[in-house]
Amino acid sequence: MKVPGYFLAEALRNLFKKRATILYPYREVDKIHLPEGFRGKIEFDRSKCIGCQLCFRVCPAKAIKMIEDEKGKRPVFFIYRCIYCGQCAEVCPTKAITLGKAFENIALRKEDLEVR
Amino acid sequence: MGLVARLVRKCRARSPWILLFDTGACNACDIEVAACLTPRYDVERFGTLLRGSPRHADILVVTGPVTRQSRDRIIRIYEQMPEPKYVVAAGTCATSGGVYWGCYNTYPGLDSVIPVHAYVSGCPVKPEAVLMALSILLEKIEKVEV
Amino acid sequence: MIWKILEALIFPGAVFILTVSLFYEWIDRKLYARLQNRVGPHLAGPFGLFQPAADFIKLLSKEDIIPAAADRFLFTLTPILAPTLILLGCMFLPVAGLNGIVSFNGDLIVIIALMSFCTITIYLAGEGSNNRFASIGATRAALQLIGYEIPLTLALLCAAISTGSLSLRGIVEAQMANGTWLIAGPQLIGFAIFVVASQAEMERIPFDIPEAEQEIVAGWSVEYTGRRLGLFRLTKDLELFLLSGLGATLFLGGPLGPLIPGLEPLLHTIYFLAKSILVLIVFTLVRTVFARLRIDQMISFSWKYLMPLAIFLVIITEVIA
Amino acid sequence: MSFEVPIGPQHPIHVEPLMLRLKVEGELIIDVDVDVSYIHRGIEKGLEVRTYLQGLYLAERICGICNCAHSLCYCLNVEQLLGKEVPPRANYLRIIVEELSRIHSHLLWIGHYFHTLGFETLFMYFWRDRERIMDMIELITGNRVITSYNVIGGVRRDITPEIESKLRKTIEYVRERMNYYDKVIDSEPSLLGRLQGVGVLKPADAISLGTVGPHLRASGIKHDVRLDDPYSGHDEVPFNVVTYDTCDCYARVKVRMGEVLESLNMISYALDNLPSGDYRLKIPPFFKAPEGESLSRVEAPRGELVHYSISNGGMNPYRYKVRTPTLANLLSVAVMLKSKGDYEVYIADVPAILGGIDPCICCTARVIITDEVKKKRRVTTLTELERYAREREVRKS
Ligand code: SF4
Ligand code: SF4
Ligand code: SF4
Ligand code: SF4
Ligand code: SF4
Ligand code: SF4
Ligand code: SF4
Ligand code: SF4
Repeated sequence: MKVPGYFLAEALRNLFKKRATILYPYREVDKIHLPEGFRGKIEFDRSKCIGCQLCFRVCPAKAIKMIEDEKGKRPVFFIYRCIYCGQCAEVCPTKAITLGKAFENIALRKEDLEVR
Repeated sequence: MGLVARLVRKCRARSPWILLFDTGACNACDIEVAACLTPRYDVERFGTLLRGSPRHADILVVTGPVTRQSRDRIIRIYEQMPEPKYVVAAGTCATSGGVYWGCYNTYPGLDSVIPVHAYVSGCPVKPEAVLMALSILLEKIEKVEV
Repeated sequence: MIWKILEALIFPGAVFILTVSLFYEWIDRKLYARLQNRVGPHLAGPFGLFQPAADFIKLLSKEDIIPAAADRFLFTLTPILAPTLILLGCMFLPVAGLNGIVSFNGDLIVIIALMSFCTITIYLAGEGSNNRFASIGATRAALQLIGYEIPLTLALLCAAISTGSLSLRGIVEAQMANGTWLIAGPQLIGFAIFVVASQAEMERIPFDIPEAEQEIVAGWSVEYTGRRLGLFRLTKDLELFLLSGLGATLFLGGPLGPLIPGLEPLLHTIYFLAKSILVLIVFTLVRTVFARLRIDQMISFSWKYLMPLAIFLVIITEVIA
Repeated sequence: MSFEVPIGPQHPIHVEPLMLRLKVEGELIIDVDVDVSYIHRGIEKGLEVRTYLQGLYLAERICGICNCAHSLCYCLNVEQLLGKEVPPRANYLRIIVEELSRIHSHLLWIGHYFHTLGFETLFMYFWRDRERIMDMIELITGNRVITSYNVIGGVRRDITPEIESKLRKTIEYVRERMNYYDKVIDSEPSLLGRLQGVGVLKPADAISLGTVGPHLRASGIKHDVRLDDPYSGHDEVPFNVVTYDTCDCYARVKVRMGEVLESLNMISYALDNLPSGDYRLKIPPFFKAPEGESLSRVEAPRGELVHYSISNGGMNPYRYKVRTPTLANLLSVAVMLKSKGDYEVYIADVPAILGGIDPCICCTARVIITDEVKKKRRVTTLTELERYAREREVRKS
């Protein structure tokens, strides 16, 4: 059956339903879908790291560089290179790396995304 | 700032028309930016319209690492856009080339080709992050020249 | 005299018309968004009311580029000509009383002619930019004109025949004398034809063929930037006002309604705007629920269905009148 | 009078750069030339300089929409090389996520397709409902699009009862919506006018042009890797192969609508019959694959996807080759787009026909180097490419 404008009823019905939009930036932040286990920006716990370099060696995006600080070797993460795969967190023997929930990794200058 | 200049700046910040260009992305960032148009995110709230012609656009949203083939294209599109124009690099690829290191056909990031005004890292970027990036950029446009 | 000039410039003339047509664009966009379960513009001013104005001012302030390949003369002329033509057409609408700012016997014909001129201007604008997409868009605009022009004219003429007058004032007066609006009666068909043909005139879905974004980028306007583009967008808004106003005048009794002495111009304006917004809502609904036709489908649709319907209507109207 | 219309590489039909050179007469298309090289990134070469583990993430990013199919195909390939068998529970979990991403891909495509046909409202509704599926993918895998769910030796995470109940609710919601949209598609004349009889591809042509996936099934041919060469436990989960024999764009929409419903059923079945046990083999991050070659096939949302690899016993593949569905389907576009005899194609049909194969170019790009100075195009040879790749490596380090 061909009915021109078949969709009209549904469209009108939706006029009176609640909007599907989340008024996101700044407002309705709590309505964003951010489940447990979301892979966001890396969180790194310096005290746990033993400097084994495993994370550096597996990273598929070359987002990790090893540097020396006063306590020895440690990784630094270039967020602008990171692809949020979670491989480093998975491989780290001491769980020094976790993926947090920060997903708005925005910067007007690239350097701001450089080292965490 | 004069009154007129303030008004103009305000209007610019309230009416950013975007042009989406894919310089070799894996599609994921593309569809996430496209998802911004749809009911849940509705980027038209900012007054944004997605335009097809670079001549109509104010903000160029680029996804993907720049490939050799698309390099000249992106430069041409950038030049076709009328001033003032802004560029958003959406996704890890566009900010730095990301996972495509060692692939012979890509450049390390969009800023090696054209100036970039905002970087959004993410693989792919979450649509909310694109919205946030836009609104940060717009705030900047309203207050100072980026 | 001064009074007359003020009338033409401010109320209900150019300034008023421009403001209202920007407002109409807002209604259109907002309603469209709500029908799609979205919010639509909401940051520019309260509820995004100033969105069209912001767009316009932004476009005015942008860099102005004339492509090297383009025809400079056409590129300069057409963006000015198009809104002027439509604005002129709007001057005939009886907004604040039974008379438009200009009003004479046969002004309906003039409006129709002005709209056709505008389409021709758009054709020139597309051809003048010397771009392949633009010229396809321009050709399509011209082809489309052939498709909808005659049914539109016939539908408008039927309203004229059934009231026995070719002027907007005459048609409104006849509706006042009858006590019913034209839409109640056989002219309902005329209204339907009018709505469909206006969508084509305004290049909106399902007839946004000349600027079909997904096929030919932005169609005839592809090369226009900055203030030139702004003026073309303004033309679209003015067309929205002109056509919804025309529909309201011809079929819904225009500025008619219960009056309170002393407040006539104000009440007339309110009635007129309310009715034309109703027509506008119909326009928006149409654009929400259809897919775009192909140019050949559009033409065959208009010759297969619209034309016979319009001719049929002419016959009925003649018989009744 | 005929002239050439370039569609692309930046064109609103498709965000991805694809170049179609159309020769048109008025609105009629008489010839067409397809160039898909704009996003060639050199992934196949890139895979050769990565370890197997790192390669997984690159293979996943051959394409974001089919990422699940690509990573699955890659994993199957490497598992074959290693001679490992994943636990049964992993197979079922893989199916769930694979089918979820098929649904998301189909909904995305149908919505986008209507957008190209100018039916904005339906586009909005399809994408609105697709968000539910995206939420589910995000819930299960941790990211909306790039799932990183399949790993060599199984899957990354398990499904909890809480996720399961949410998933079931979503399935019901989406199923109900799909049934409604099915009615809309069959009722709206302006839409049917753009779909029916457009871009007809006869079954014989479809086979000889080597089309795959829903595109082939819309030409009435029952072919589906999940049925013909079951992988990853697909032989245990029953489903119907949806075919349609009108061979036009209408059939392509309907086949995908049908497949969404099928996928929903498959997910329900997989949830009901989820085997218990381990979901992942322990495989160290660095390993050498034994010498040999391996070929794996997966039914990606757009059709058959083939990965082929050669190993010489090292830490990384010696050669890696990908044959993606859109590449197979693009050939048929060039044929469908040409008007011949009583078969007419208009410019306005380009989005309908091109869109009909669900083109996404990013996995499809092959090397054609355009020499900007000499205005010549040529196809590079393997040795040239290798030199190119090495130079680049040297320059980087
Ligand atoms: S999440 Fe992935 S890309 Fe990011 S640093 Fe870790 S391993 Fe590298
Ligand atoms: S893998 Fe963990 S412990 Fe080892 S270097 Fe990285 S962060 Fe430190
Ligand atoms: S950043 Fe990630 S998701 Fe986005 S285009 Fe690049 S690889 Fe794809
Ligand atoms: S053809 Fe596709 S997969 Fe192969 S290198 Fe090019 S972009 Fe990568
Ligand atoms: S170059 Fe020759 S040997 Fe090497 S993969 Fe190709 S066909 Fe085989
Ligand atoms: S690439 Fe070689 S093997 Fe593959 S289809 Fe073409 S000719 Fe045959
Ligand atoms: S066909 Fe290719 S580009 Fe398209 S979604 Fe699948 S893998 Fe990605
Ligand atoms: S032809 Fe060979 S070398 Fe060239 S992209 Fe394809 S697989 Fe790579």
